[in-house]
Order: sequence, then structure tokens, then C-alpha cells
Amino acid sequence: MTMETATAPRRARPFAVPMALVRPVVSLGLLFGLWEIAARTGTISDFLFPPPTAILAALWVSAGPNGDPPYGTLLDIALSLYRLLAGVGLALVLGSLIGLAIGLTRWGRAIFKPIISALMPIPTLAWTPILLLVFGIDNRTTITVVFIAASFEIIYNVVTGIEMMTRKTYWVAASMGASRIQTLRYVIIPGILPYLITGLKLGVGYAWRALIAAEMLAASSHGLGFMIYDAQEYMDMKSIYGGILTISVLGLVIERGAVGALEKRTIEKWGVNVER
Amino acid sequence: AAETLAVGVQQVPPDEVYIARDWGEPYGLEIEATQFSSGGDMLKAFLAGRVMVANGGSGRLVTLAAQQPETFYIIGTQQSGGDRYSLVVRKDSEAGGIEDLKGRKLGVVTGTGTYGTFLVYLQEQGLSEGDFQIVNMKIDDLRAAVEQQLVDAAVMWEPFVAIAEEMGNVKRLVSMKGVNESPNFLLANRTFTDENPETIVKFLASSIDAASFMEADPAEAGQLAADQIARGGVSVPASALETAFTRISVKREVTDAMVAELVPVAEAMKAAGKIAEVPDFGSFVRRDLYEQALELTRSTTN
Amino acid sequence: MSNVENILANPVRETVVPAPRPKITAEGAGVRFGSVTAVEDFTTTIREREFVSIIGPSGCGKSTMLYAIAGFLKTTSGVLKVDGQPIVKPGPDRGIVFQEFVLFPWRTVLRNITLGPEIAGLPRAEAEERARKWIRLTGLGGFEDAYPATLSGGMKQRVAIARALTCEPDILLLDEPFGALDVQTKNYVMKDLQDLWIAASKTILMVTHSVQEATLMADRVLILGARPSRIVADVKIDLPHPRDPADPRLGQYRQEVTRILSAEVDRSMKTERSR
Amino acid sequence: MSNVENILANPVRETVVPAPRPKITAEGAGVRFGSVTAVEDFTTTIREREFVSIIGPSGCGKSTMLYAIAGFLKTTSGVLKVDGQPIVKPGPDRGIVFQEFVLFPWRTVLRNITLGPEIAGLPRAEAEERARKWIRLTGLGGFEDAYPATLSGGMKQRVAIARALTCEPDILLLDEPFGALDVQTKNYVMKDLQDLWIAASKTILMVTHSVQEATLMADRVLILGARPSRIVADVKIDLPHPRDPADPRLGQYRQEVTRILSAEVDRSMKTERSR
Amino acid sequence: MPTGLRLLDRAIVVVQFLLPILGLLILWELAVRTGLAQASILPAPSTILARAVELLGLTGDRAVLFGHIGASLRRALLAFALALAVGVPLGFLLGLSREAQLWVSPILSLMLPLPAVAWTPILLVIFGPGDLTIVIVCFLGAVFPVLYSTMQGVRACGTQPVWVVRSMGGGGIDVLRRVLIPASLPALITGFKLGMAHSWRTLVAAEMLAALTSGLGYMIFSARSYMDVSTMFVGVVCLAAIGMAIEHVLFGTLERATIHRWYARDAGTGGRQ
Ligand SMILES: Nc1ncnc2c1ncn2[C@@H]1O[C@H](COP(=O)(O)OP(=O)(O)OP(=O)(O)O)[C@@H](O)[C@H]1O
Ligand SMILES: Nc1ncnc2c1ncn2[C@@H]1O[C@H](COP(=O)(O)OP(=O)(O)OP(=O)(O)O)[C@@H](O)[C@H]1O
Ligand SMILES: [Mg+2]
Ligand SMILES: [Mg+2]
Repeated sequence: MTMETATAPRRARPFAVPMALVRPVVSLGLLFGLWEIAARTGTISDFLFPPPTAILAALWVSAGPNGDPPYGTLLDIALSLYRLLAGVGLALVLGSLIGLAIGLTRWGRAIFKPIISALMPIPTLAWTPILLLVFGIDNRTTITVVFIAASFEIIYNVVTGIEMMTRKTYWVAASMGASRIQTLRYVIIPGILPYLITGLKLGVGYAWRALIAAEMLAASSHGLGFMIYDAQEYMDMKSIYGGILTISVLGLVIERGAVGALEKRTIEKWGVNVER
Repeated sequence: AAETLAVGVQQVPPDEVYIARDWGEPYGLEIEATQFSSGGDMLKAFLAGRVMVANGGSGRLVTLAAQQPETFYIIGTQQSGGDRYSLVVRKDSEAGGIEDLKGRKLGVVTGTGTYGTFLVYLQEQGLSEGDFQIVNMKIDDLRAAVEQQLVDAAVMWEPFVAIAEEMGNVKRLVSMKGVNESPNFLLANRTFTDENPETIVKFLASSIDAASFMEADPAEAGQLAADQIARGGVSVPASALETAFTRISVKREVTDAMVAELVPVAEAMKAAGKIAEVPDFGSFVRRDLYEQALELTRSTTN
Repeated sequence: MSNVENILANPVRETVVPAPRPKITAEGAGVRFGSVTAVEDFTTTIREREFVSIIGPSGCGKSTMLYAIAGFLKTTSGVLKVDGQPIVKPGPDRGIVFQEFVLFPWRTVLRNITLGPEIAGLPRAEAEERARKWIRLTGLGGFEDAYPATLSGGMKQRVAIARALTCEPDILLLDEPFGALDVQTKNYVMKDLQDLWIAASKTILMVTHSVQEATLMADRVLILGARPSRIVADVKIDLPHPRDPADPRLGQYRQEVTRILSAEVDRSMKTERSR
Repeated sequence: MSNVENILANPVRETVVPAPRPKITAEGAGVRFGSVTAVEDFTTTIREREFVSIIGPSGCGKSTMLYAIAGFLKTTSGVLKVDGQPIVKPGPDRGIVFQEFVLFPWRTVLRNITLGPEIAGLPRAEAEERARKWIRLTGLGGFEDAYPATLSGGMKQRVAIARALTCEPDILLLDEPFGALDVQTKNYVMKDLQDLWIAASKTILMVTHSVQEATLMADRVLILGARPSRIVADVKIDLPHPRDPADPRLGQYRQEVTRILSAEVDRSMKTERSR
Repeated sequence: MPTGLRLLDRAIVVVQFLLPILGLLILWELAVRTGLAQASILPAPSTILARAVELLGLTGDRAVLFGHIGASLRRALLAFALALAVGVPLGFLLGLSREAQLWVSPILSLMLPLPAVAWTPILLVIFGPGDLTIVIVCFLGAVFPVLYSTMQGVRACGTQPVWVVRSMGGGGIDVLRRVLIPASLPALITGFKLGMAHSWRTLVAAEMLAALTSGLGYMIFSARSYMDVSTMFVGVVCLAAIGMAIEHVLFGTLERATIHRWYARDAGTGGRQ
């Protein structure tokens, strides 16, 4: 275990910016490099695990004007992103509200806690027929599946965040005459933010998984899940991995980019989370 | 000592019948069947050498033949026949034929052999995809979609058609009978087959026995399959499976017409840039093994 | 310009003062936590513009009582009223400085202090204007943009004081507000507080451990007994403000309060320590 | 029976004391946090069995210096040694009472106090035995099984004191250890601490805001200047122990220290408050 | 209090807890009865219950449901245990060492959004179709909440508690055992709850992959393949009920024994003392 005992005051490292790039490039480069070599030398089946360069080449073609349909992959990405962001956005709002209700109110706890914990173990597969019944064939079905998947992580983390806050922090706001909304805005939301961000990271991750499953199961054409599903019908491993790689990279970009930026601007600046 | 063979099967009625009884016993062959829920996973396990026998439809087979020609032989068919594909509508639908559905919503599962056959059928009728609003769905949801009038009709395969009919809310409007054969081929691991041809022959023989049984007595086959499925706790009407068996062709023999059907699929994939060349499918077919197996069944049952 | 500043700018001391009405009334108020009785029977009346100090052994229920008056905790027995109305919830009429400061780690010093005005709906500029006055008076200048995680104990306490004062509540509830300050800084802040109190006619209830502080600042000193607490003495410090710490009469009051308090602590500690 | 108890039981005061060796040596020690210099140039020598008090304006870097000696923070300039060895990490030879107590909310009062012996590998029974002594002396009896969340401020502080004392470290680092205690409780605990120090020959370094405390207990009082801090005065209190608070000589020392300190605070506050 | 009364109290709490679910079930039943939802797509709870009773072997001749539940429970719990064994230590490492976190987290971020299909070729090649593959797919579902929550818990623990142990001469193990683990327990328990739920719900996807004709996931998928809607819902309801029971019996007990006691938590208003 690495642990600095005497924490020297943190100074800006002269190489901070390059290192931030070097690390992911090295660690990911190592991963993909090994894969490339293993596939090229035949250590692993290059049909089941096409080398990354071949995957990228196939992706390049299918995302370009010569794809089938032209620019098809781009369309898939756009549609998937739309569904994902809509679902996650919904989960962020509704999930936080439900989490707040559970954490802050007796009735919320009594009503939502059992229902949420009963719904959580239900797999995506089981939702689609019900959603089909409710929404029909529509983007709404997919978006709802994504919403459901992302909600649980957010709800549970919001509840933990609230439970970890000291009650006196609400008291301060209350003694200043803060309304419920003000207490929420000035105290609770910033207070639970570290947990909310963890929930959001996980939520986005599971939202991707659910989205892929939903695009494979429910009525949809286009979208990365559909692309993977379609490729499976032809055992087109390059396209399957192309889709998966795209998901991975988009997931990474959202987690690092959007959520990471939020993290930097808030909890890291506040010094709430200890950097060791 | 009995030989053993790892076989991949799917959750389809012919395979249920195959695993319901020990068909390998007369040949001293022990079958280790693993049931997969998707053909894709079965083929991955097949390529990984985890199962020696698997089956695959046209799309996957073309890719395999083009990119992994050294890995397999075609030793027979698992199921075939256009009659197992139907266009279904709600029971109260007034549509009398495919023309009445022009411009309406059709639920299909794109990419499947079923859809390919349907496209050929449309062509024969002088129609095309563009005449309908095509909605891609998962097979399990199609029935519900038709019932809920989310779509006006759906293209489904057996046993879904028969079960849905049995459930009472949908009816069969058109059968794709005679449009083509759209076979699912039985594939065997090439290295294994080269080293153990007799084992594969024995397997094929057991498979032929099972097929004969299904053809001779669809009612009993339906019952057997239903019982097999019920072991997992799932209940399905035997009568529906019986109907399915009358529509599915389980003949094991690979005909030239079947092999020829792969060519247009391959040409389309070549045009889409998915494969480089149209493979010579004939070179994969091991009719000799089938002949030997047929011989073996005759000598054993007699 | 805020109300307080207005008055501070034109200090008119001891003008025509109407007979002060009761501000806080406690009748047999008690608070229990499960099986632990923190406050048993708290009965007193605190009038408008009074500066009352509460002193008592550690753990006797002083903070608890303050929380009950602030409206954070419900009394489990007796009655507690502010302005004749039973206390049901916290309100901006009662400001509090917590013993543990309770700053918001996600807000800078400045924004911690502007919180009250922000909640009251004041424009940002005005809120900052008000806050800056107290930042200056508490000697926090230069740390406006620091986050609480980087402050020293005493600095945190000063932020907490400045935060409560910026709200200008009718009643100020102070829970050992100078515990972490050095003598001299304390003197400065104490003086400002007293000026404010006299000028703006606030009612102040201050928990403290320092007999010196209590006698110097308060009109009355309530001495609580060991847990479960009740008031064992209510000492009126009958000296005009501002007081001189060297005043011998103050020294007498100090001795009086210390004597009562020590007897109380001795009683409880002796039994404990001899076990 | 522990070492301390042994000695406490047979108090042999002022026996043949060899010339005390330097225990803590600081030469130009400084700590910077980014752009904020908390401690600038700290130079002093604290000898074995010395009781040194540090006093200084709020935010001047007292806690920071204590953390550096404890080994939690690295000095960014100068040298800091214990027993002639540069300080590289914390160790059981230096015990600390934090200004913010830092109790473990997941441990009861008793188990918070037994933490040190537990880490040292003492059997549970013996650890509890040792702890109970300090629980009794700090007047926490009856709260052994309470969790910190249910304690009052002063009780938490007493747990923190008891926890550090139970470890019986060579050097005790105390950061305003009595800030949240009432006078009388403080007197009791202070007396026990002093007895311990005299009996067990501990070196004690205590940060405090109370000139009274500092002069009453310490051999030397280090007065720090406003941030960035350096030692502005090193006052040797040349009176034998135990001291009488009423001793006029002590009063003189008090005045002396207060004068220097106030001048320091005034200097920094004046500039700030006049802005 | 006499045991009988205590049991009664407990029962009342449980009933109160289940009340909202009961409400939901009644709404559902009504929706089906009034024809708002079609029974052939969403069967009524009463139908599902009847089918469940049949599958439990209470009235019918086959008691397959117990077998499925047993098989699935074994796999899910194994996967969860694996997720703990990997997620907790790794979470501590990444929470403690910023450097390690910076190196490893890009890979984690890449892996987190991956659906099961991404892993199947690898798993089928390495482990073949079987129990191990199923367990690993479930593990991949469960490990991330455990890992991320552990990291969050460790980071939320301040430095000063660590200093306390260090100044008593405690080493890394002491810090871990006496500070980091208890301090991060609230976050850890959240991770456990989410992780277990994921392990449990991933079963369907996992047992679909290579079912050895056992498990709730297998049953659900098989029922879906043959349009046996009520059996499918029996499976889904079993997942929900057992998942909920695990959360409240296993983790609820842990929570009550630890963090609820430590922090004098007031249920309903949130926050701790
Ligand atoms: N949430 C709680 N649960 C149980 N007991 C509590 C709780 N809060 C406080 N107590 C108990 O109530 C008593 C009074 O606590 P309180 O904080 O009011 O004391 P205090 O007078 O402020 O002491 P100090 O001067 O040490 O701050 C203490 O014995 C404490 O243990
Ligand atoms: N982590 C940190 N980052 C930046 N600045 C810090 C940090 N910790 C302390 N400081 C600064 O260092 C200075 C000294 O802090 P320290 O806590 O040592 O003061 P102190 O003398 O103990 O004051 P007090 O008597 O108020 O407790 C303060 O100005 C504070 O703002
Ligand atoms: Mg208190
Ligand atoms: Mg300090």
C-alpha cells in the first residue's frame, strides 16, 4: 500500500500537463499494443479478436462516405448519444429528487425505499415488454431503459451523501430562514456532490450498458447497440469491436470530460475529497 | 468406452427434441449438448474450440466461409424451409394479403435469414422494402407489438408463429413456403472432423434419427419438445410445437439449391465491403459424411 | 447602508428605551435524547435587548438548550417561546454561532459569510458589501477567497461569527464563540459584538466557559448545574457598559460566579473521579 | 501497572535530575502551503522534561508547527529534529491532542481511548484498564459506551486528551487542549496533566490562547508573531511547580506575556481593520 | 421486551416496509383486470403468483423454481464475493494513491460502459460456456459500484484521522483497519448494495450466454423464447423479491449494526449528528 505519511504541501509539478496526457497514452497504449501484437502474431484468434488497427480501419470505412449507409456509424453514434444523454439527464434530475426524498423525508423513505430496492434487481430485458406496452415503438422506450439503469446509482449515492452530511449544516441554512429550495441549492446539493459525482459516473457507465442492451432488444434501427447486434448476425467481429470500442471511448470521454470537469471545478477545488 | 462430442444447440424445437432423448446411445456416442441463446455466442464457442458441432444461418456462414475457411465443414442442415417463416397479423385484421399492408408498419428482425427470405418474397410479389414502414424489433416482442397494434403485421419464424396463433390473438397471413429454403447448416470443427470422422458420422446419424422421428410423428415430437422445455419450468403448448414441426423442415441433407442460396447473400456482403470474395461454398460441404451417416443409421436400426 | 451600520455611524446610546418586553421565555423546558436527559427543567425569561450569558460544566446541556431556542431540537417537556410564540422551527430572527463553527466547505470565506444575505434575497453586490465589513472587523482580510479547508481553527471561528453577524438577526445565539481565539483578537471581536448589541438593540444569549467573558459582557449570567441541567443561579451583573475589566466590582462578580460554578463541577467530578 | 501509574503512586519530586538534553530542536524551520507561508523561521530548542507553551495570534501557524513536529507535515525549509534525528514521520514517541479533537465516530469513548494501546499490541483488558484511569480522571465515567456523535463539545475534547495520555508518549503535543472545557473541569485536568509531567518526566509542548494557562503551567512561553510567524519572544517562567495562580510574580509574567502578544495582534489587526 | 413482542414489532416494521410495494401490486392487478394492460403481455400479479406456486411444486408436480433460485443465488453470490475481493482492495489502492489512480483509471473508464457482449468472445474462449463464464459476467456487472464507492469513501476520509493512528505508531495495516475501512463504510455499503443488485440482475444476461439449463436467468430467457409470459414474470418477480431481501437482510443488518449506531442517525430527516 502506498501512503505518504508526511504530506508535503502540494506544489504544482512542472510537468503536470504533459503527464496528464502521458499516463492515459501509456496505459491504454500498453493495453491496445499487447492486443495488436497478440492478434498479429496469432497468439489469439485474429477473427475473434481482430487487431485494434484493423478495427479502426473498419470503423473508418463505416463512418465515412463509403459506409453502408454512408456515414452510418456517425449516425449510430449520434443517435446513441442522444438516447444516452436524454436518459442520463432524466436520471440525474428524477434520480436526485427520489434520492433526496428518501434521504430527507419520512414519507419518501417509506414509499420509495422499498419500491426502488425491488425494482433495482430487475434486468433491462424484463423492462422492454412493459415499456413497449406503455410507450410503443419509440425512442422513448430506449430512453426510459437508460433512465432506469442510471437512476439506481444516482439514487443510492445521493442517499449516502445526505446521510454523511452533518445535520448542523442544514441548521445553519434553516437559521438564516432558508426555504426548502434554498436549503437544497445552498446546502444539500453542494454537500452531496462528491457522492453524486460517483453516482453519476457509475450511472453513465451502466446507462451505456443498458442502452446497448435496449437497442438490441427493443424496437430500433441505428444506434451503436443496433450496429453491434446487426454485426452479430453476420459474425462481423470488426464491426462488433468497432461498436464496442466506440462505446468505450465515448464512455471515457464523458466520464473524464464532462464529469471530470465538474469534479475539478467543485470538489477538488473545495478540498472536500482528500488527494493522497 | 463411449466417445463424447461437445455439441452446441439452441432454444429451438428441433434442438429440444435432439437433447430430450439420448440419440447417440445406439452409436455409442455420448453427446454433451450446451444450449446457447444466440447463434452468435454458439459460433464464438465453436471457433474457440469449445464445441465441435454448431449451426449457423446464411449471414454468419458467409462471413465464416470468407474469413475462417480453415475452421469448419458443412455436414448437414439443422432446419430449413420457407414455411417456417410467416407474415402474421392481428386476428381481427382485414388484410387479405401483402398488398393490403402497403404503406403500413411491418415488424421484422433485420439481418436474420427470415428477413432475407421475406425480401426475396417481396421481390417476387413486385414489391420492395420501401413500400412499407419497416420496424426492427426483437423476435420476442413482435407478437406483443402486433397485439398492441404497434405494428400492422410482423414477419416471424417458428415456433413463435405457432405459439402466437395458439395464444389466440394473431393469425398467419402469408407463409414464405417455396420462396427459398433458408437453411441453418450444421457445422463441424474441421480439425476435429479430419481426425475423428467416425465421431462426426455417428453424430450425424443420431441427428438423422432425430429428424426422422420428428418428420414421422410431429405430434409426439411436439409433446417431447414441450416436456423437455417444461423441465426448465417453462410451459409451452405441445400442440403449438406440433404445428411448428409440420412447418419446419428438419431434413439433414444439404442440397445444391441450399448451397446456391448462399451466393446472392455473399454477393450482397461483398458489395457492402464486408467480405473480399465470394467463397466457393461447395468446397465446405461434406456430403460423404452424410452418406456414411445414412448408411450407419440403416445398419444400426435394422 | 444596512441598519446596523446606520446606527453604528450615529451612536445614540441609552436613548428613550421603553420597558423591555420578554423575548425568550422558558418554562420548565427540557430535552431528552433517548435515555439521556440533557436539560431537565430550564425556566427563565430573557428580555429584549438583554445580554445573557450561560455558563456551566462541560456536558451539562448548554448547547442543547441553545439548539432548542434556535428551533433545531424540540423540547421534550415544558414550554419555550420567542416573542410569545412557541418555537416550532428555526428562523432568520435567531442567528447562531456553533461551537464547531459548521462552515460550508464548498464556499469560500466570503461566500460563507454572504450566505445569509443571499438567502434573504439581497443582490450579490450588497451582500458582499455587508460581508466585507465583518471580514474586516474579524481580521479575515486577505482570506476572502480561501476555502475553509485551508483555515486555522481560530479563523474558522471568526468566519462563523462574521457569518452570523452579517445576518443581523434579532436574537444572537452564541455557543462559545471565542473558544478558539487568542486573547487580543477576542477582545477586538468582543468589543465589536458589544457595540453592535448596544447600538442595534439585539438580544444576545451567549454560552461561554470564561467567567471573565461572561461577567464582562452580560447583563445576567445563568449558571447551569451538572447534567441533567437546571439553572442553579441567575446572577445579575449590575454594572453599566462598557465595563472596565479591572473594575473591582467586576472582580467580585467573577469570584461569585466562579465559586458557584466550581462547586457544581466539584460535586459532579468528585463523585466521578473517586469511583 | 503502567509506568506512569507506578510513578504517580510514589511521587518522588525533584530528585537527582541529570542535565536535560535537547529533545526538540528547530533551526529556521518553515512550512509553506502553496503561496501561503504559515511558519517562516522557527528556531528554538526544547529540552527533555521541559513544559513549553506556544502562544500567538489566531492563524499564525501554531497548529502547523505542531503538525510538523508530530511528523504529519514536512517542513519546506530549515531543520526540525527530535532526539537529534530529523523528523521524517509520525511516531508513538510523540502524542498529539488535536484542536478539532479528531475522534473516531465509529468507536465508543472507551474504544477511542484504548486505540493507542491496541495499536501497541496490548491485550484488550490491559488497554481498558489503562483507559479507564483516564476516563475517570477526565470525568467521562458513565459515557464509556457512548459514540462521539452523542457527546458535547467539551466531552469530545476530554476524550481526545484521555486518548493521547493513555498512550504515554515521550513528547506530548497539545493543541489548545482545554479550549472547550469549563474553568473547573479544566483545572482538574490541568492538574492531572501537570502531575503526570512532573512524575513521568515527559516533554510537553502546548499551544494555548490562555495566557493564564501558559504561565501557570509552562517553564517557557514562546510567543509567536503574526503570520508568517516567527518567535518574537521566549519568556522563561522562573517559578517552581506547583504554582499558585494568585502568586503576584505569576501576575507579572502574565502581564508581560499579554503585553507582547497584544502588541503583535494589534499590529496585524490594526492594519487589517483600518482598510 | 419479551421475544414475542419484539417479533411482533419486527413484523410490523416489515409490513410497513412492504406496504408501498403492495400498493404497486394492487395497481398492477387493477390495470390488468380493467384491460388497461393486456394479460398476454403483462400478466396480473395473481396469475404470476399462481404460476409461481405451480413452479414451486406446491400444487404442480415439478419443483423447478427452487433449483433455479439456488443455482442463480450461488452464482450471484460467488460473483459478488469476487467483486468484493477485487473491488475493495483496488478501490483502496486507487483511493489512496493518486498516482495509481491516474494510471489505472483510463482503463477502468474504458471498461465501465462495456456491455456483456464485449466480453463474451474472451470469456467463451478462455472459460468456455459454463458456470465460470456466468460468474465472471456477473462479476463484471458487480465490481464497478464496489470499486468506485470504495474510492469515494477513502477520499472522503480526511487526513487527520490517519494522523491519529500514525502518531500512535500504527502502520499501513492499522490505518487501513482502524481508519479507512470504518470511515469509508457508509460508502462501501452503498457500493455493496449496488454491486449485489448488479450481480443479481446481470444473471439474466449471463445465463443467456451459456445456460446449463439452470438458473432464473435461464428460465426467464427460455420463457421469453417460448412466449411463456407468466413464467417469465415469475422469474422477474423472484429476482426482485430476492434482490430486495438480500439488500435489506444482509446489508440492512450491517448498516444498523454499524453506521446507524455510530452516527446517531435520524431516519427520515437525513444527516447525522
Ligand atoms: N444526539 C445526542 N444523543 C444523545 N445524547 C446527546 C446528544 N447530544 C447531546 N447529548 C448529551 O446531552 C448532554 C448535553 O450536551 P450539550 O452538548 O448540550 O452539552 P454542553 O453543555 O454544550 O457541553 P460543552 O460545554 O461540553 O459543550 C451531554 O451529556 C451529551 O452527551
Ligand atoms: N492546508 C492548508 N492550505 C493552505 N493554507 C493553510 C493550510 N493549513 C493552514 N493554512 C494556513 O496557515 C496559517 C496557519 O494556520 P494554523 O492552523 O497553523 O494557525 P494557528 O496558529 O493554529 O491558528 P489558530 O490559533 O487559529 O488555530 C493560516 O493562515 C492558514 O490559513
Ligand atoms: Mg456545547
Ligand atoms: Mg490552530
